[in-house]
Amino acid sequence: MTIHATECLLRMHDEHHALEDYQSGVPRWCTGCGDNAILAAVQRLCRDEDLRPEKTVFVSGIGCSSRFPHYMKTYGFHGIHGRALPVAEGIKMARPDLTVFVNTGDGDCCSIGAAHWIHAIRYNMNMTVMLHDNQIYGLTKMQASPTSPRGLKSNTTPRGSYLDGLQPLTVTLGVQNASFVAQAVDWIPEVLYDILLAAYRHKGFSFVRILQRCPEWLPKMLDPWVHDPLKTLLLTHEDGVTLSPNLSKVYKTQERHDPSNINRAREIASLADPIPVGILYRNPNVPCYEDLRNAGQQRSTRYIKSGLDAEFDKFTIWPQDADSKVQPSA
Amino acid sequence: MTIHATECLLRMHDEHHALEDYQSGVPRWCTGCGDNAILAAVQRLCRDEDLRPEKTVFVSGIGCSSRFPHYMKTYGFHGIHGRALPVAEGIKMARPDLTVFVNTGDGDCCSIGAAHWIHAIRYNMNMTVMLHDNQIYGLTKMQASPTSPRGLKSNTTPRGSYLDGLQPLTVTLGVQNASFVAQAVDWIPEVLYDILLAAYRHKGFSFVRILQRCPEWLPKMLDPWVHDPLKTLLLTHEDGVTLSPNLSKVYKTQERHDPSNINRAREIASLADPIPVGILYRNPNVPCYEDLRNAGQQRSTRYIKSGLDAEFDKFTIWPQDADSKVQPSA
Amino acid sequence: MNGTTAQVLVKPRLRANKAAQTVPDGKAVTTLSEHIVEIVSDSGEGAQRCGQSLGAIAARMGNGVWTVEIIPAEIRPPARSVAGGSGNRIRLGSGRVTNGGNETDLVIAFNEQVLLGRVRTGALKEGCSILLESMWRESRDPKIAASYIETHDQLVAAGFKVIEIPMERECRLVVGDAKRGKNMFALGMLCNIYSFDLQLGREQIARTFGKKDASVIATNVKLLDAGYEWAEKNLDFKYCIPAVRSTEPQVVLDGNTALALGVLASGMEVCAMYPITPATSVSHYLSSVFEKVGGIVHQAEDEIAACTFAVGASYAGKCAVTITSGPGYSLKQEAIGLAVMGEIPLVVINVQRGGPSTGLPTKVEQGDLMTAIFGSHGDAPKVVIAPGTIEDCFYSVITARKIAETFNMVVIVLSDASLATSQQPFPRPQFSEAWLAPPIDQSEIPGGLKPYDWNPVTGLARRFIPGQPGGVHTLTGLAHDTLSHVAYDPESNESGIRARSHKLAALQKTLKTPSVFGDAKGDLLVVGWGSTKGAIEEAVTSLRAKGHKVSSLHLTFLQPMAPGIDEIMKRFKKVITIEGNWSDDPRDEIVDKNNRRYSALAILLRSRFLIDVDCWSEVRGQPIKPNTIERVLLEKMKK
Amino acid sequence: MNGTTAQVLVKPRLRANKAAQTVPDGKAVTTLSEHIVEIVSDSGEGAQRCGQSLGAIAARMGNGVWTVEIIPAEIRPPARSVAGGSGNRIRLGSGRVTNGGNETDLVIAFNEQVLLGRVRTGALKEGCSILLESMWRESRDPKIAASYIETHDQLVAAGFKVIEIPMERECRLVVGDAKRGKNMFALGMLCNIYSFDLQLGREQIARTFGKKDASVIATNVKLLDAGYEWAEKNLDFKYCIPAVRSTEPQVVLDGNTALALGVLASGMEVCAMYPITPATSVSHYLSSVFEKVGGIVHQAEDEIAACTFAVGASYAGKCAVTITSGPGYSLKQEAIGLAVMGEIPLVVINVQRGGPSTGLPTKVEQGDLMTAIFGSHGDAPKVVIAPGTIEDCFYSVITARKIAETFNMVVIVLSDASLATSQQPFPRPQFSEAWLAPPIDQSEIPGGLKPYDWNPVTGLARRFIPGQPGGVHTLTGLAHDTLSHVAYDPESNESGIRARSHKLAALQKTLKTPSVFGDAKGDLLVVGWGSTKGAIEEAVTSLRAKGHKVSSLHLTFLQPMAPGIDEIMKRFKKVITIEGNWSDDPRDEIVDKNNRRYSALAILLRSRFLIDVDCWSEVRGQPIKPNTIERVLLEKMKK
Ligand SMILES: Cc1ncc(C[n+]2csc(CCOP(=O)(O)OP(=O)(O)O)c2C)c(N)n1
Ligand SMILES: Cc1ncc(C[n+]2csc(CCOP(=O)(O)OP(=O)(O)O)c2C)c(N)n1
Ligand code: SF4
Ligand code: SF4
Ligand SMILES: [Mg+2]
Ligand SMILES: [Mg+2]
Repeated sequence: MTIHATECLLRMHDEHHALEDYQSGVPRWCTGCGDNAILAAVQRLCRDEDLRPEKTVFVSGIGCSSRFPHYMKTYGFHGIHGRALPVAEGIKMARPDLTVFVNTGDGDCCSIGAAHWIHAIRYNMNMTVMLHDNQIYGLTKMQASPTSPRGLKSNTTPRGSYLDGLQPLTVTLGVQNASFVAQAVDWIPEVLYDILLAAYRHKGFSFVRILQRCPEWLPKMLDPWVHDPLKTLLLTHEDGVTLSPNLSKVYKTQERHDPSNINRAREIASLADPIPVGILYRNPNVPCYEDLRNAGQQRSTRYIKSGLDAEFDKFTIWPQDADSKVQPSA
Repeated sequence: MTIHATECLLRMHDEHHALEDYQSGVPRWCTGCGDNAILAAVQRLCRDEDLRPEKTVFVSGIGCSSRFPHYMKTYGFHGIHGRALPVAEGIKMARPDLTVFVNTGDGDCCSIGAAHWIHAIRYNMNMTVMLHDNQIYGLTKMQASPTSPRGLKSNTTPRGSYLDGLQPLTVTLGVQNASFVAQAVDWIPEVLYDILLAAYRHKGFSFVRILQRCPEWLPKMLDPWVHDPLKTLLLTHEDGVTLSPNLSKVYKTQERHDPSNINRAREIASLADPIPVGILYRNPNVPCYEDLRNAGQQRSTRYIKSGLDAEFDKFTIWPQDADSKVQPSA
Repeated sequence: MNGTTAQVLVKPRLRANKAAQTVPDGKAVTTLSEHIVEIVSDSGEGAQRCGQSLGAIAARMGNGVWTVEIIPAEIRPPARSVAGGSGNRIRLGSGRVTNGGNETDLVIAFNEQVLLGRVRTGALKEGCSILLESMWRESRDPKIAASYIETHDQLVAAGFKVIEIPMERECRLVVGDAKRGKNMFALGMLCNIYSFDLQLGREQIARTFGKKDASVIATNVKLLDAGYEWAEKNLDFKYCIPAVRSTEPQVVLDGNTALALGVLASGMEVCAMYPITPATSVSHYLSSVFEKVGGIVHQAEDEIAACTFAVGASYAGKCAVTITSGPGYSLKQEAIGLAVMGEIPLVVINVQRGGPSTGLPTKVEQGDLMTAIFGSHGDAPKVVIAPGTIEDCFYSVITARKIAETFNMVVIVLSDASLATSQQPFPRPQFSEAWLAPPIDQSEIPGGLKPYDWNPVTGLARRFIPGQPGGVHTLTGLAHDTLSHVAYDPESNESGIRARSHKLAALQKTLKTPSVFGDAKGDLLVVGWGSTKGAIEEAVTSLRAKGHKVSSLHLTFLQPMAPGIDEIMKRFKKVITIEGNWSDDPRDEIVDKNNRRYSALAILLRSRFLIDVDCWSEVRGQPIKPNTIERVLLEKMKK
Repeated sequence: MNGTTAQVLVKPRLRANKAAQTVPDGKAVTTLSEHIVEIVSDSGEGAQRCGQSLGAIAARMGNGVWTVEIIPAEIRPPARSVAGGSGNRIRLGSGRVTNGGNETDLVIAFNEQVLLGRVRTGALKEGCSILLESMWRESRDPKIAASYIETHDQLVAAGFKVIEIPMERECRLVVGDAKRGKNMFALGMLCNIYSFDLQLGREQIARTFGKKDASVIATNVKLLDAGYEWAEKNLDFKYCIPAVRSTEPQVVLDGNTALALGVLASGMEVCAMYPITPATSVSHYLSSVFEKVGGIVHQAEDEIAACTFAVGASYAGKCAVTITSGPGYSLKQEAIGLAVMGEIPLVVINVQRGGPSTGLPTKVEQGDLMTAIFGSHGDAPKVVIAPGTIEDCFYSVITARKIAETFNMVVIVLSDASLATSQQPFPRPQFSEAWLAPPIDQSEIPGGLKPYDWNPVTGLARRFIPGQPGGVHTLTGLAHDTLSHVAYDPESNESGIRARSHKLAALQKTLKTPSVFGDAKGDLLVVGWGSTKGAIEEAVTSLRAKGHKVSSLHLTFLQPMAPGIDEIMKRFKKVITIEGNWSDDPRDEIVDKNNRRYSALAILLRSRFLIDVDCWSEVRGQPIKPNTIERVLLEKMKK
């Protein structure tokens, strides 16, 4: 998401912020939980982009990942399961001057929240959305989620889950008005940061699926990818993310992918192994719903009164009417 | 959807049915409503495939199109808005021996029902789904729907709708486990029939988006396509639909498309003009959820009793226990 | 068949009209205190416009008016079908008219089938006058002609005063396509019948067709005049309903338009909704005007999104509103609970329709009171108010917004399908700045203040709005302490629930005891809420006129309830609620005192005041008629 | 610090133990009628298994047992954290134990921080005995050592009998990794303290580790024995709770397992759910066993899908069940309304948790009764029942299924977080074919029968199931006539609503008046429902023992209510409900009779019987303690 002009002006009078200015409380996630890495990247982002804490809102649903706002020293809305997106939309529509982030889990977004997810992509409101995809229901103690790989043993699928996992990227890319779609992993912090930064700077609905480790319920599941860099396909492009020399040495499986190519983006999105990491698609020209609706107008009392009077006139019967014998405007 | 072997056996003892055996009441749709054409095609299908009325269920939500089951002389479930698919899934899971059809509107399926839609595709249960897409909320008197084209003037968008229409085909093709995706139009009955037949015969979740005219609220909207055959791209293939010589003469814009090619299917799905008509994608090898769950087992009382006893044993403390002094199995 | 025979057919029966006293030109003019007239046609023939125009004219004459739409069940019903009638029902009175009244006195029908529909729903008074388009008699389609004659004769046999009128033919003398203009011809006849100033009719046409070109207006005026003259010549009866022209400007609105204007006047800026009958027309109108004052109507993907969108907007700025009806209201339960827990101001408008489930989408019921109060898991106290008149619809939204932001609570406004589509004139509201929501507070929060600094007595706490420096915190739907930190300890949970509950008590202390309609004491007190107000008070008035000691009490606040209600009830021998929702009839075989299910308000009153409040209710999808209520009350008093 | 000092520290304090009478070997054995013991550790240290094993052993000894899980708020809380304690609380008794009881008498804690957590929630009895792992004293981390010593001294100062025990060290004498085995060492100590047959302990270990290889069992038995001997040697106190071994087989289950087994036993075949605490464990267990008897657990994409999936399955076959908790229950309101309208049998299990909104996910509350009864728009009558014991949990599901299919109604089963996680032994149910759902009727429907042939008195109609020849019709959520055709006319709507309402009356006629606990008449009657049953009856028993004329009444059917309840209440001077939901405290400054908000059951009883039923309730996320109830009742009787 980009920053409003007005924001920039205000900024100039601002003192700069340090990391601590965005840190609140001690995260209660399990040690080794991928959410910690995401939190670190986001706090860094806020500091580097010097966001004003009181003008920033983190919105979430319910889940381990949805505890995120509590650990940010900004405004936060820790709502109900599956509804983070419509809440965030309401906030953005009422207050386009606020910077909005959304943290949502794979159950929160892709299961109970799926309808809102599809439509949020359509609305393309200016916000940054992080899908914390640990492929499991964490908080409720290990039930299969829509993104769980087939055969995953969980408390509701003791003999293994029945269906192939839903691929959030292909779904997102299938929806009209998708404007920013990326994938990151919690264990490559540098790229995670770069992707989140690009997402934040994109004006529109920036959707970042983050493969997030859940050591509590799925201790080893992502190890093959964590341990073998070759199983990660890094998408590089001057309009996307570019890799540091060091990273380039480690992650040799790379593809130069132009984020404006949706057909190729959809093909890449379908890849399961190696897993793509980077910006799959970006289209800066999709209008934002809040702009189409002229959100955030200033309204004076006189303005409202005149509008109201104009409406009442349409329905008013004036006492003198009955006497006025003017010919109809015919 | 294909028919169960058992069904076939039962069939043999059946008398054949006539159209009237599937017709119930006088449809209350507006004259010229595309739903009438869909009803005619479906009744023909039932007759030709000789479905047993008492073993057939039409499930719908709420909307003009959801009145469909009332006009079929079969079992019908006219439920609540947006929930036709989960109801149909429950029916199929409890009774795989029943033949299930679903009639749903663009609001019913793509707006309030969107989450169920996405997941129904994943489950890939054996049913035929007709999306009556008139690109408007008909029953509630003309509000924009997710599939309404941008700029459409409606009662909730008097200055024109704000967003480009959602494309149900690209969304469906973005979902894991999609196994049958087609598009038809109400004004080419012959092709509509062929597509529905193919959908019915496909074992799995057969999704057919039908462009349906709503003369009441959008009298002229689809006229350009109705009147100019060249604006329709007919997808032909020996594994898809093949055109009669007559139709071929009229609809000259054609593409030979192999329904097994998903990448091309996704590209075709994105086409707005000419509009594709035919089978975009079919994969007969996606397993059905009800089969993965062994739905429809026969269960004897003894079977249940023994299962229950086995469980109770795990939690039982026998009176003699305390006295038995056997060494632990160590 | 030609006009003359029509008159031959008509005249004798008309002469029978006793109440009429003959005037010089042989025309009978009957003075009436009130009259109910209906005009019904196939949809598309413009009966609705005719009715609305008549209502406007009558209002401008100074008559009391209550108009009700007659809506077909289907979108586009087949022509000449019993269920397909579309039109308007207008109750005219000398004084103020507060409800749709009883059966209809006079009907104009464009064909006999739509007329039959009205007869079958029992809308028409025995032996009432029917002005019937006679063209069908000569229909080329023998089936049509036959059915027309059959129906006509049945109605005559049933004692209706059927007056056949060749409207089509008469109109054709004025315009080419008669079908289009018939409604204005009918309007002309009605102006004549009710002795309305024809000039007002002409002006009304000028208003309605204002945007169209002059020729359109001219033709319609011609038709109006034609109808007026035809009636003058051919009908030998005429009515006069004495009117007192009001000295102040009046607005004529239906309840949904009034609600929409209330949203405008409340200064709210965001309305999030999902279409549902009969609530949608609020949003239709709002969509066309809200943007003019900087507001936004957002049609969400479903009701849950609509409600949570509104919650988000409220949280971040001014109180927002979400509008729905029964099924949508049920879907919003969890989201409403979140607003209650987070103490986010929110206005929820529920335009009630027949339930349960999809029920009767276009018809009236008062079935959602209990779910409005108790309908979310855990303890989720909300304010519930219900408008009783069209005027109330307007002001209730303003009140709701104010309460919502003063107490940081959810306020439910319960309207219904009857108020939604009825029109009634009321004094044009005088704009007041006090109506509007204050601008969003972005000032710095003084150090030390906590987001949930619950007042130990009232439970109130200052609301923190994003953008306010020093106010950063994370709102949560989980149990939380005064810092809005998630807290699972017994004290935090208890004190949060107490605070949210006590806010209701705090509001209750500010409410005024409602005033009794009729004497302060007597034999029977009728308690009601919502759209039945007018009918109840009319029944009470009539009974009192007959010497019965009956009074009524109307409750606008259902939760919390104003103080003093028990004292009022205690002054009457019997108390009964009249409601448009279900209650078991004690006379039914299987019903006894241990299992009888009471009406919503009766349950609430009985439980709070331990007074044996009886109830009578109806769920017939129709507004409850004053004379039905009168009958019921008489029976109850006998016992 | 070494063992001897530990004993030095311990002994003197122990000598102080008065109740004890010395026996030959200088060991004091105290006979008790009941005792509450807790074992708490960091999660992962196995305190839970130790507690469950102790419960099982006690049950096999023939003692009454009630075990409650101690669950940390977070998934994986940091080690040695106050909020992170995990373990078990076991109430042991001579006779049957019906609830968790009051404060704890004896605690074994693996570190002082988790112990602190228990102290702070007020779980421990004043001056109770604490067996505390002493290793922390010598922790290499000075902070830890300091905090240990500080806490230890505070507890001693606070009058607790702190007994430091070098468990880690002692275990290391037996196994390498002591951390893993400590829990079995503790189990050994407890077997000794409570004079349990050690052999039962060994067998219990054999059961729990049955699947693992023999060596594992051997090591754990060694630890058990070690703990037993250590206690024998070093503790100079010992308890004995006389037990009567039951002659019939018992099952030890928690409420959620009992519910799941009830689903099995009811013959239902489809359970559709969406995960939510504290209901999910029902589905966890069901998922592992349901398929073995041909059943299916479907985890849907959300609660609305879960409920409509169940509705579809019920419609097409046998009655299905959906399981949830508060937030999910709110989301299901519209779908439940559809089942009511279509008269589709459906069982909905709501394992209540703290509300409103997300509230207290893991904690107990009885906050959903009103929304269970009134929580869907329009008139949506459902049956509402609530289990009061673990045993009830099992049978209530069977009853619910039966009622649902007999009356074609929705039956809500209200359990709660307390029943969900508590364990209690009860007689092993004897399988009966009558429990099971009949096979799906696929016979031909006799000609002329209609899908909604409502019985004029009872409202009952035969259910048509897809596959039945001659039964084809379209079920609809819209108002409909007996043919299931959409009908908007007043009569159809009214008769449909009447039929659905009267089915409740028909069921009510079949219910038996519940029996009073205590005398049939007296000064005070306590009425309750659900999981508070045991605590209420215990309090009543104790008060009666002290000579107070108190009795209690437990209601299993909340809607409809059994006949005869009013007669029972009238025999007492005062009636009060005790509930785990919110009610305003009349003593609070802002609360008065006009605005006081009553508890759910109190509202229902007051409204139906016009008796001045008082209420006292608590929403502290904890089971209500018997002595709290006793205190409250005493106060109420003073007034
Ligand atoms: C309406 C509702 N349904 C269900 C729940 C229970 N619940 C809480 S979090 C959650 C899913 C958690 O999974 P995910 O969204 O992937 O987040 P994670 O914990 O994995 O980060 C569920 C089902 C709830 N709180 N509310
Ligand atoms: C829960 C709920 N919300 C809203 C409605 C109102 N409603 C009925 S049909 C409909 C949408 C109709 O549009 P569509 O699904 O496209 O069907 P169509 O009438 O166009 O065939 C709506 C919003 C409802 N009945 N229930
Ligand atoms: S359970 Fe998994 S997702 Fe949740 S905090 Fe622990 S590791 Fe993270
Ligand atoms: S409104 Fe449109 S969709 Fe509905 S019946 Fe009429 S034409 Fe068909
Ligand atoms: Mg997850
Ligand atoms: Mg539509």
